Amino acid sequence: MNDGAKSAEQVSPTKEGEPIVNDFQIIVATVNGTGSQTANTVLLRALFRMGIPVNGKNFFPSNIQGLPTWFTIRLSKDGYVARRETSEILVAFNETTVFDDISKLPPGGVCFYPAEWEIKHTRDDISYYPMPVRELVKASSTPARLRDYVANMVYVGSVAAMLDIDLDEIESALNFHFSMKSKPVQMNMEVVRAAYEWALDNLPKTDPYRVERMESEEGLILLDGNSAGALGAVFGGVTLIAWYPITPSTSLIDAAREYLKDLRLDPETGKATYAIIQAEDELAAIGMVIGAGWAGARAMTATSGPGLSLMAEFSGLAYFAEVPAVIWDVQRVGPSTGLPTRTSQGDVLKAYFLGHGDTKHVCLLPSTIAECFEFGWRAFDLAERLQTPVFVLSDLDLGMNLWVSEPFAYPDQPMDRGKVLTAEDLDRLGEFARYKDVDGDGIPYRTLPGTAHPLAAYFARGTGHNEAAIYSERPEDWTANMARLARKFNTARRLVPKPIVDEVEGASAGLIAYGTTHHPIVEARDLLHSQGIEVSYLRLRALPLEDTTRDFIARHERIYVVEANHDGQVASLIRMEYPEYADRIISLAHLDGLPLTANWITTAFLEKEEAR
Amino acid sequence: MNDGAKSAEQVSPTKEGEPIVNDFQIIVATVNGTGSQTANTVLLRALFRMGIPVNGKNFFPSNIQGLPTWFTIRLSKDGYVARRETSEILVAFNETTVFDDISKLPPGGVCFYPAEWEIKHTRDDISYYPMPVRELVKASSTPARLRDYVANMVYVGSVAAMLDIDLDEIESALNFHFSMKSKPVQMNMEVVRAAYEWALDNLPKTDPYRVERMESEEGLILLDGNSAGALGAVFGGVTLIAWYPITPSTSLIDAAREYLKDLRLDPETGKATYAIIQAEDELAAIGMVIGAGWAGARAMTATSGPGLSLMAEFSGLAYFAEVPAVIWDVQRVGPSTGLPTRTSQGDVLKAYFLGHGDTKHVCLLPSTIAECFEFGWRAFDLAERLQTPVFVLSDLDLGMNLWVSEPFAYPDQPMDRGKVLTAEDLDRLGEFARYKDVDGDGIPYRTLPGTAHPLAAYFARGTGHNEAAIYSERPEDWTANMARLARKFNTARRLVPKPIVDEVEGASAGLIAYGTTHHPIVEARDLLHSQGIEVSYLRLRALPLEDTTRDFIARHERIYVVEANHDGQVASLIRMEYPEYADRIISLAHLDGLPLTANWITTAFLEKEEAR
Amino acid sequence: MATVNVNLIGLSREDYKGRPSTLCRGCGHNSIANQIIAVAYEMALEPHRVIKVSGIGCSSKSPAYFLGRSHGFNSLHGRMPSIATGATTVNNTLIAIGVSGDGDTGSIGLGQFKHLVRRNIPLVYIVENNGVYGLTKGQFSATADQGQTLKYAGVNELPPIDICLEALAAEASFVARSFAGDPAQVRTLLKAALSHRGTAVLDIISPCVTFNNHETSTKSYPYGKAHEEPLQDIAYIPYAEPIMVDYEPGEVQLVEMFDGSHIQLKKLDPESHDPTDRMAAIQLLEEARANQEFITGLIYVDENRPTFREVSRLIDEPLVSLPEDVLRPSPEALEMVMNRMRCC
Amino acid sequence: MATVNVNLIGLSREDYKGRPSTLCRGCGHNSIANQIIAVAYEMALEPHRVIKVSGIGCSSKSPAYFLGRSHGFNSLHGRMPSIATGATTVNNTLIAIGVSGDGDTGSIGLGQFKHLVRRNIPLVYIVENNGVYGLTKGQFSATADQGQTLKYAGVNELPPIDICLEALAAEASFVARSFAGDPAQVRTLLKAALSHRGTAVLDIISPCVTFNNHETSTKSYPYGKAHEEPLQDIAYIPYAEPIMVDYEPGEVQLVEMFDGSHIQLKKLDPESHDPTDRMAAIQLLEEARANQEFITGLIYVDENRPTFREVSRLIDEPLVSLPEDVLRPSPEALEMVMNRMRCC
Ligand SMILES: Cc1ncc(C[n+]2csc(CCOP(=O)(O)OP(=O)(O)O)c2C)c(N)n1
Ligand SMILES: Cc1ncc(C[n+]2csc(CCOP(=O)(O)OP(=O)(O)O)c2C)c(N)n1
Ligand code: SF4
Ligand code: SF4
Ligand SMILES: [Mg+2]
Ligand SMILES: [Mg+2]
Repeated sequence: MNDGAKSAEQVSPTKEGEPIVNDFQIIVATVNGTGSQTANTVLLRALFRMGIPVNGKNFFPSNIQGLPTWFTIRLSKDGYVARRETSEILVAFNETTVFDDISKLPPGGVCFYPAEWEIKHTRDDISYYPMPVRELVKASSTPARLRDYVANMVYVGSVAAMLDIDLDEIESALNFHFSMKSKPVQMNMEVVRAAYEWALDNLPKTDPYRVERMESEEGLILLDGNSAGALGAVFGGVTLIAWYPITPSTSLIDAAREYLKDLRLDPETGKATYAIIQAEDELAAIGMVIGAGWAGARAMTATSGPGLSLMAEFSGLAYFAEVPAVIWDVQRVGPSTGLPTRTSQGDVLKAYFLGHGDTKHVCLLPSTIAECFEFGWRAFDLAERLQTPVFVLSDLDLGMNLWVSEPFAYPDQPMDRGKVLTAEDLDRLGEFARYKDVDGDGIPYRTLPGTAHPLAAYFARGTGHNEAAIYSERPEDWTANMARLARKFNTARRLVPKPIVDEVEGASAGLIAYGTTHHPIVEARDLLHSQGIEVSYLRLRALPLEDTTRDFIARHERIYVVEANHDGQVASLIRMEYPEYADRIISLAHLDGLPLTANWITTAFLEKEEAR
Repeated sequence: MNDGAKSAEQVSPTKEGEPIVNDFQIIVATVNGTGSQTANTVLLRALFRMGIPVNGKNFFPSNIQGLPTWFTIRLSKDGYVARRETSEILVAFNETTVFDDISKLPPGGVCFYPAEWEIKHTRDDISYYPMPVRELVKASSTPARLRDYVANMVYVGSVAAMLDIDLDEIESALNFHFSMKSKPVQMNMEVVRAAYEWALDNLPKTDPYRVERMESEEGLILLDGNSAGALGAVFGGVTLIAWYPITPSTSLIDAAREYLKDLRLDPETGKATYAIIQAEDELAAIGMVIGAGWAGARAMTATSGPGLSLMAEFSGLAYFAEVPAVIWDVQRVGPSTGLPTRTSQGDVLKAYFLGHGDTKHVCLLPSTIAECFEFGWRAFDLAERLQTPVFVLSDLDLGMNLWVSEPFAYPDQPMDRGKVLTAEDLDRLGEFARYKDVDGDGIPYRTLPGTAHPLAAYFARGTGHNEAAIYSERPEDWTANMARLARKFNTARRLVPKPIVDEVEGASAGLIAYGTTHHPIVEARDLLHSQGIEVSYLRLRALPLEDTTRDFIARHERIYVVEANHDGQVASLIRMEYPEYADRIISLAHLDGLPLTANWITTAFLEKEEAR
Repeated sequence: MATVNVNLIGLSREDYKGRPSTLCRGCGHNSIANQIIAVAYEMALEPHRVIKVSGIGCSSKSPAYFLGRSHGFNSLHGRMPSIATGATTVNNTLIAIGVSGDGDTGSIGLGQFKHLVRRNIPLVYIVENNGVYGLTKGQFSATADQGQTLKYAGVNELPPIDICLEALAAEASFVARSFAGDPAQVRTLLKAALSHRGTAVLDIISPCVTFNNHETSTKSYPYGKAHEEPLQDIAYIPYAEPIMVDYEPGEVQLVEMFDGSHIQLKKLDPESHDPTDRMAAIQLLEEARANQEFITGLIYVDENRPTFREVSRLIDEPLVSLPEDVLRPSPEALEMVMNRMRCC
Repeated sequence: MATVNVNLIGLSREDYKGRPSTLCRGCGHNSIANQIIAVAYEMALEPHRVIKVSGIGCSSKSPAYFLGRSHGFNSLHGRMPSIATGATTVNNTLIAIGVSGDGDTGSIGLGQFKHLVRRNIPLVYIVENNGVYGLTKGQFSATADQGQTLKYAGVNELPPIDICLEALAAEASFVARSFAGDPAQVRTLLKAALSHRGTAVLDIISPCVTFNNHETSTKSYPYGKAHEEPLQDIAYIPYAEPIMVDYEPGEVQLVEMFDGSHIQLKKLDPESHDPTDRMAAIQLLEEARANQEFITGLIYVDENRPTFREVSRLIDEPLVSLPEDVLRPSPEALEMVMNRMRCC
């Protein structure tokens, strides 16, 4: 999980013997199912509480117990949160991968490992820190059955000692983790402290890495994107969630369930103002969402690749019958079942075109947990305004890892329920045709079932229809309706979140990225800058594309579209959409299941630039 | 169904009063479920037997009984078979549409109608031919219960009389239709003859249209594309068909059942050498095909849009686990349920990219029934050679209408079963890795279940795997496998049917089309030629694209991609694939459920050319 | 001025009609649509409170032909249950009528059907059961009798799926069977179903007049066997009158279908069958199956089983009516959540 | 040189093993995999004649862990039946073993399951039934007991789907239930299933050691209730030993599951149950359901029901073995067809 040595990745510039502070990466190698996630997030949270910009990433296998798993914690005083290929500090807690893990350490790296393994110190360019795990745990008051579990606290304590992590912050993090229940906190802290002290007493520090408190994180929050998206949905007034479990989207629904229980029970009766339905599969899940959307509720589902494929037919129905729906696709690696626990941006083209025939969808592309929150509520406004399914394309990296963010901003506008006619409206208007373009924006008016008016009813259908929603095979009706849908899609261009542009005067090359690829881009641009190379940058936040993007492309000679898939899907989309500029679009696409890195981006970029 | 008057469509150049021979179109307007299909195909077949180039198209509603339906028969001495917007001769047999039908006749047109309707002759620029339908039928020996049915024979006889269609050929056509059973032939002929004679005796001919025997059709055949495709599959050795009924693909399976019964029962036992399974839905249908393909059989399914959407997840599995499969998509109008009985080319992009993640598929694009036959067998060779699903994208127009063709050519090469290792091979090789690129073409070797060798077994899966087909989450394994699949896709480019190019020296504009859009293109080019405009033409026959297409584009300043969908799907694909030429790609896309016409294409082309 | 009969809420029968049917004349589905109109009129249902949901098929088209003043959703093949689940969960004031076919429910939609029943979604679920795929022209559906012969599809070698037994296995709270040609019984059961609290499964045998091309069907074509075959593949559909029966509880009635085949209907005698006894209901169906009989009437009912909405402990108000201030928590609530996630 | 025990065809037990299991230690699925290995060895199955097919889930992974010398196909969630149908139809010499989970079969795959059973596809169809979704971490599946509580998912309010009853309703020709912790019975039933001609449905209760976070489950964590909750959501999985039982026909056995809940197993007494009586089988399941018991043993068998291949009247030879000259008709045959279509 450390593809380090092979590339000349940036390492912090430092003089021999000088300490390296808040600018390195820790990797914890464990076996899954052993509870190391607690230890890792406690370490991460303690660092976060010390004000140090951090990002944690979990690389876990698609099984439940017994396979190798890695967790990286990047500390970056400069605030970079992208994955870094090299980790300087290894906590080797998995005997089956230990030699491989050690081999990936850079010179000067550090290896913590259980002393009882008695491994040979084959490398003389790294520091070895053996920890007497078994002894320390045995010596603690932990009951025998839980010893395996608290064993992880040994590395928490040892690492804290050697890197200078504040023990109080470790305790605070444990308190957070165990919701302030003192017994487990004490049990764990006992081991942390023992290991901490043992390390200070017994391990002479031979490495340069250490941490220092910073002020930069003041007021910030630490959360995963799935929780953020769920919270956004809750503040978007989500009313029905229908879903079918699938990694990595499941935790979005889990979080929604928790937040809803917390925030959306009726204060008087304690009853729910929302429904959550675990469907029998994804076809049913999206069907329920569409049924609820048709009936006037804000409804959503969350899924990943295989589920997205199963939603193809229903997505086309919702598009064509014009029913609002919100679909989160937390992307993992495909084709097919692929790598269920690895991240990708491989469904963009697929979601955009989901469904047979001439179907096209609005897609939102969050990069940060703040955008997960924002798009979480905004997706409903868009879906109801446009009367169409809206896809939110997150990914495993964003959804399941912990990210630092400014606190989320409360929605800056009231809920937009779109063009819904009430009985009073119908009285006033005296007529109603469900699919008529009254306003010229392609968006028709709808009525909800239950509207007490003789004019209210219409018959929703996936078959060809005229303005009155009556079945029609007339060529004119078909083309008129499709032309209106095209107008509506153009209206969507105006309504979706605009790209964010950071343009550099005189730069001839521009980067386009979206989603989590944003984070290594930020870092890559700085790296390029440090080499005197300036590139502009546009971050897409939604599909369909709109003029900002075209204009940005127009102003640059070469546009690099950076993305984490094999086929360069968004590069393809841009070429399709802007043929006049297609020849300046260069695809930098790479997918191996790990988030892209600044190193990969700069190398790929420079290679292409040099090859010109 | 006759969008005639509105456009300045080509009408045969003729002097006032001079006869117009073998160059006009008949439209029969009836109510569905009244048996008019027999009458129409008998007329069509009689004309075909007279050696006149004909094409029949059925425009039928998506229900079973009681709604308007139209049948056009185009006669073209020059051999054009595309839909023509104008029909000169109307057989008005549907009282609910008769006025609309009449209003669409061009000046000089003809209207046959049942005399008992006593309609007003509101137009003085057309010929009215009332036929005493009820009387003639009553006078015949047909039993009362069947009178409604034989009523259609009245127009067969009347039209034959007025246009000079040979009654012997009508009788031959009836014989063909009723498989030489004399009773129904006699019953129908009696009415035909009575109407024929009545018309000759009572209707003074006031129109210029007539037919004349030609020699051009000698040896040719008349068939629908679905039957042709089915026959191709039979000669391709299809072994398992699993399907779920859906218009317009059902008749492909029906035809396959008939041909298989005829040609592929074991002569000794009378038992089947093939299996046909009506599945419970499309998900199961393609699952069965993939199960059979994995086990080593040539297996196929046929479906249309909604079924295609439901096959998304399984198509991705077959792509990634590399299982041969043949999927016919007989396209109808989408999005969603759309217009189930209208034609389109709206699934091309969708089939090409079917499945989440970076999935891409080989697609064949037949234009003619001869290609339906050829691709019917060749699809299996490609699927087994490439170990991947192969989609054959036909359409309702091609699949369900009757087309004239040269007889089909017997497959010019033995069946290519691809890279399959037997027990003997394994003995010789001493090793086997399912997903290893031994030959550098990206195509690995496979073994079939049941191969009696300890090395033969492997574990097929949709999850990430290494060369030995073992589950792997290693980034290197993932990228190596995807790179091999990309190599394989490049191999596919070399193996799929090449485009057919008709290039005109010095032409600056080229047309690209595929499928049934070919037919109006042929005519449109002649029309343009007659105006002194020469355009080159490339007809795509498969995806992925290959160099012929690129080179063709490179040699022309403007490329018009003509297709029957809303979004210009293949134009988009070409822009994606050849960004260097994207700006010369102009999309001429139109979809209203009717086949494109030469008139629409030339008008659209000239508009764009003039707008330059 | 002619007087128009109106019901309790002042609506005429006309107000409950839909668009003109485009189904074949004589199709059982039309008869069922008419009974729905009659019952809705008689029960004085408020049209705006009714939703009509369906899948795809001739049967699934029929909601367009009744209750034109009610919202309808003609969705996807086999997927009506999920649409109904979504809509009724968010609006419990709606009276939901679902119409499906035997292909729609028994083949592609079997999974959704069973899971809807299991959830006891409040819905009158009508299966217009004709044993064939009407709209795609005569293939066997999963409810076709074993051994039955159709011209198009040959002999059906597979055992039929029994919609009622399937519903019972999924713990349905209301299961009834009827015959489209017995309007009185259809109306009675429809009324019962509309009064039921959860899912009411109504399996209605609904003959298809068109795919009447039984091998042995010489009767409808007096012209004799010689003509029969060729006359069939030509899409000629003779107009047919609907099949009608009238018989008493306890009786067995032999009905000739359009295709010349026969089905045996047996009307449940309320005296001898206790519809609250699940095991008895299953036994009844099993025995009927063995005797190739179709039991009609109310087979099983359990008025106590709670609906999905009830077990989900939702607020009484329909969720769609909740105002923004209920749906969107306050800024303070967000601040509270943020505080929990804060660094320091 | 150590002697290795070999079976009738000269293979050792080792030859029937698969790759090392990546399932949790103590998972019932591992135990079932071991019984499959044992039975295949004892029955001297030729590995190359066996195919292993599965859907997606912990259960569906397990074919990788047995019979490494047999072809396997780990397909899509809920879609194993269609893969099996395709493969066995074209090659009737194969012995097909399908492994699925309760989510895989009872939720997403219910339709395919029922239709496979209806077709009587020759396949040993094992449902490794744990009442939860293991691989996606502990949601209720459709077979979870009504009223059961799981930490993750709360209380299950829906009635369970009974795999055996569902199979019977679809006219299964072999239905049995067992318990992963009763290896002897599992082996016996596996042997019977492998000898059966059509679909043999084996519903095996197979405890999930990991999602053992029952509210009332204080037992596994002696540290007491106070710690229990926080210790659970941290993905720490204590190693567990498989649950094992041993009891006699006719007996009722109360088994404590990892989550502290109990299930009641009742072993069928062959003396008192006639497995060829369909109605008796249904009654048995219904009664067991009412008593919250799990009947184990052979519940129903019908050796006479023909398989899909049989009713389809296919040639005896496997279709995959047919040579090109059988598969591709001659040029003369094409000429004949062309002649029929010719103009003149
Ligand atoms: C996904 C999908 N597959 C296939 C079809 C084609 N189709 C339309 S209706 C139908 C069968 C309808 O049969 P049934 O439900 O019994 O209704 P009936 O017409 O007999 O009333 C089929 C297969 C479709 N519309 N969608
Ligand atoms: C289409 C699709 N949806 C969801 C998933 C995610 N998924 C994987 S396994 C599983 C459930 C497995 O449960 P079960 O079949 O009971 O097997 P178990 O793990 O309990 O043995 C789910 C929902 C998937 N792989 N594919
Ligand atoms: S085809 Fe059959 S089911 Fe369809 S409308 Fe006609 S009679 Fe009814
Ligand atoms: S999670 Fe449960 S079902 Fe999955 S391997 Fe572990 S114990 Fe078995
Ligand atoms: Mg039907
Ligand atoms: Mg399970």
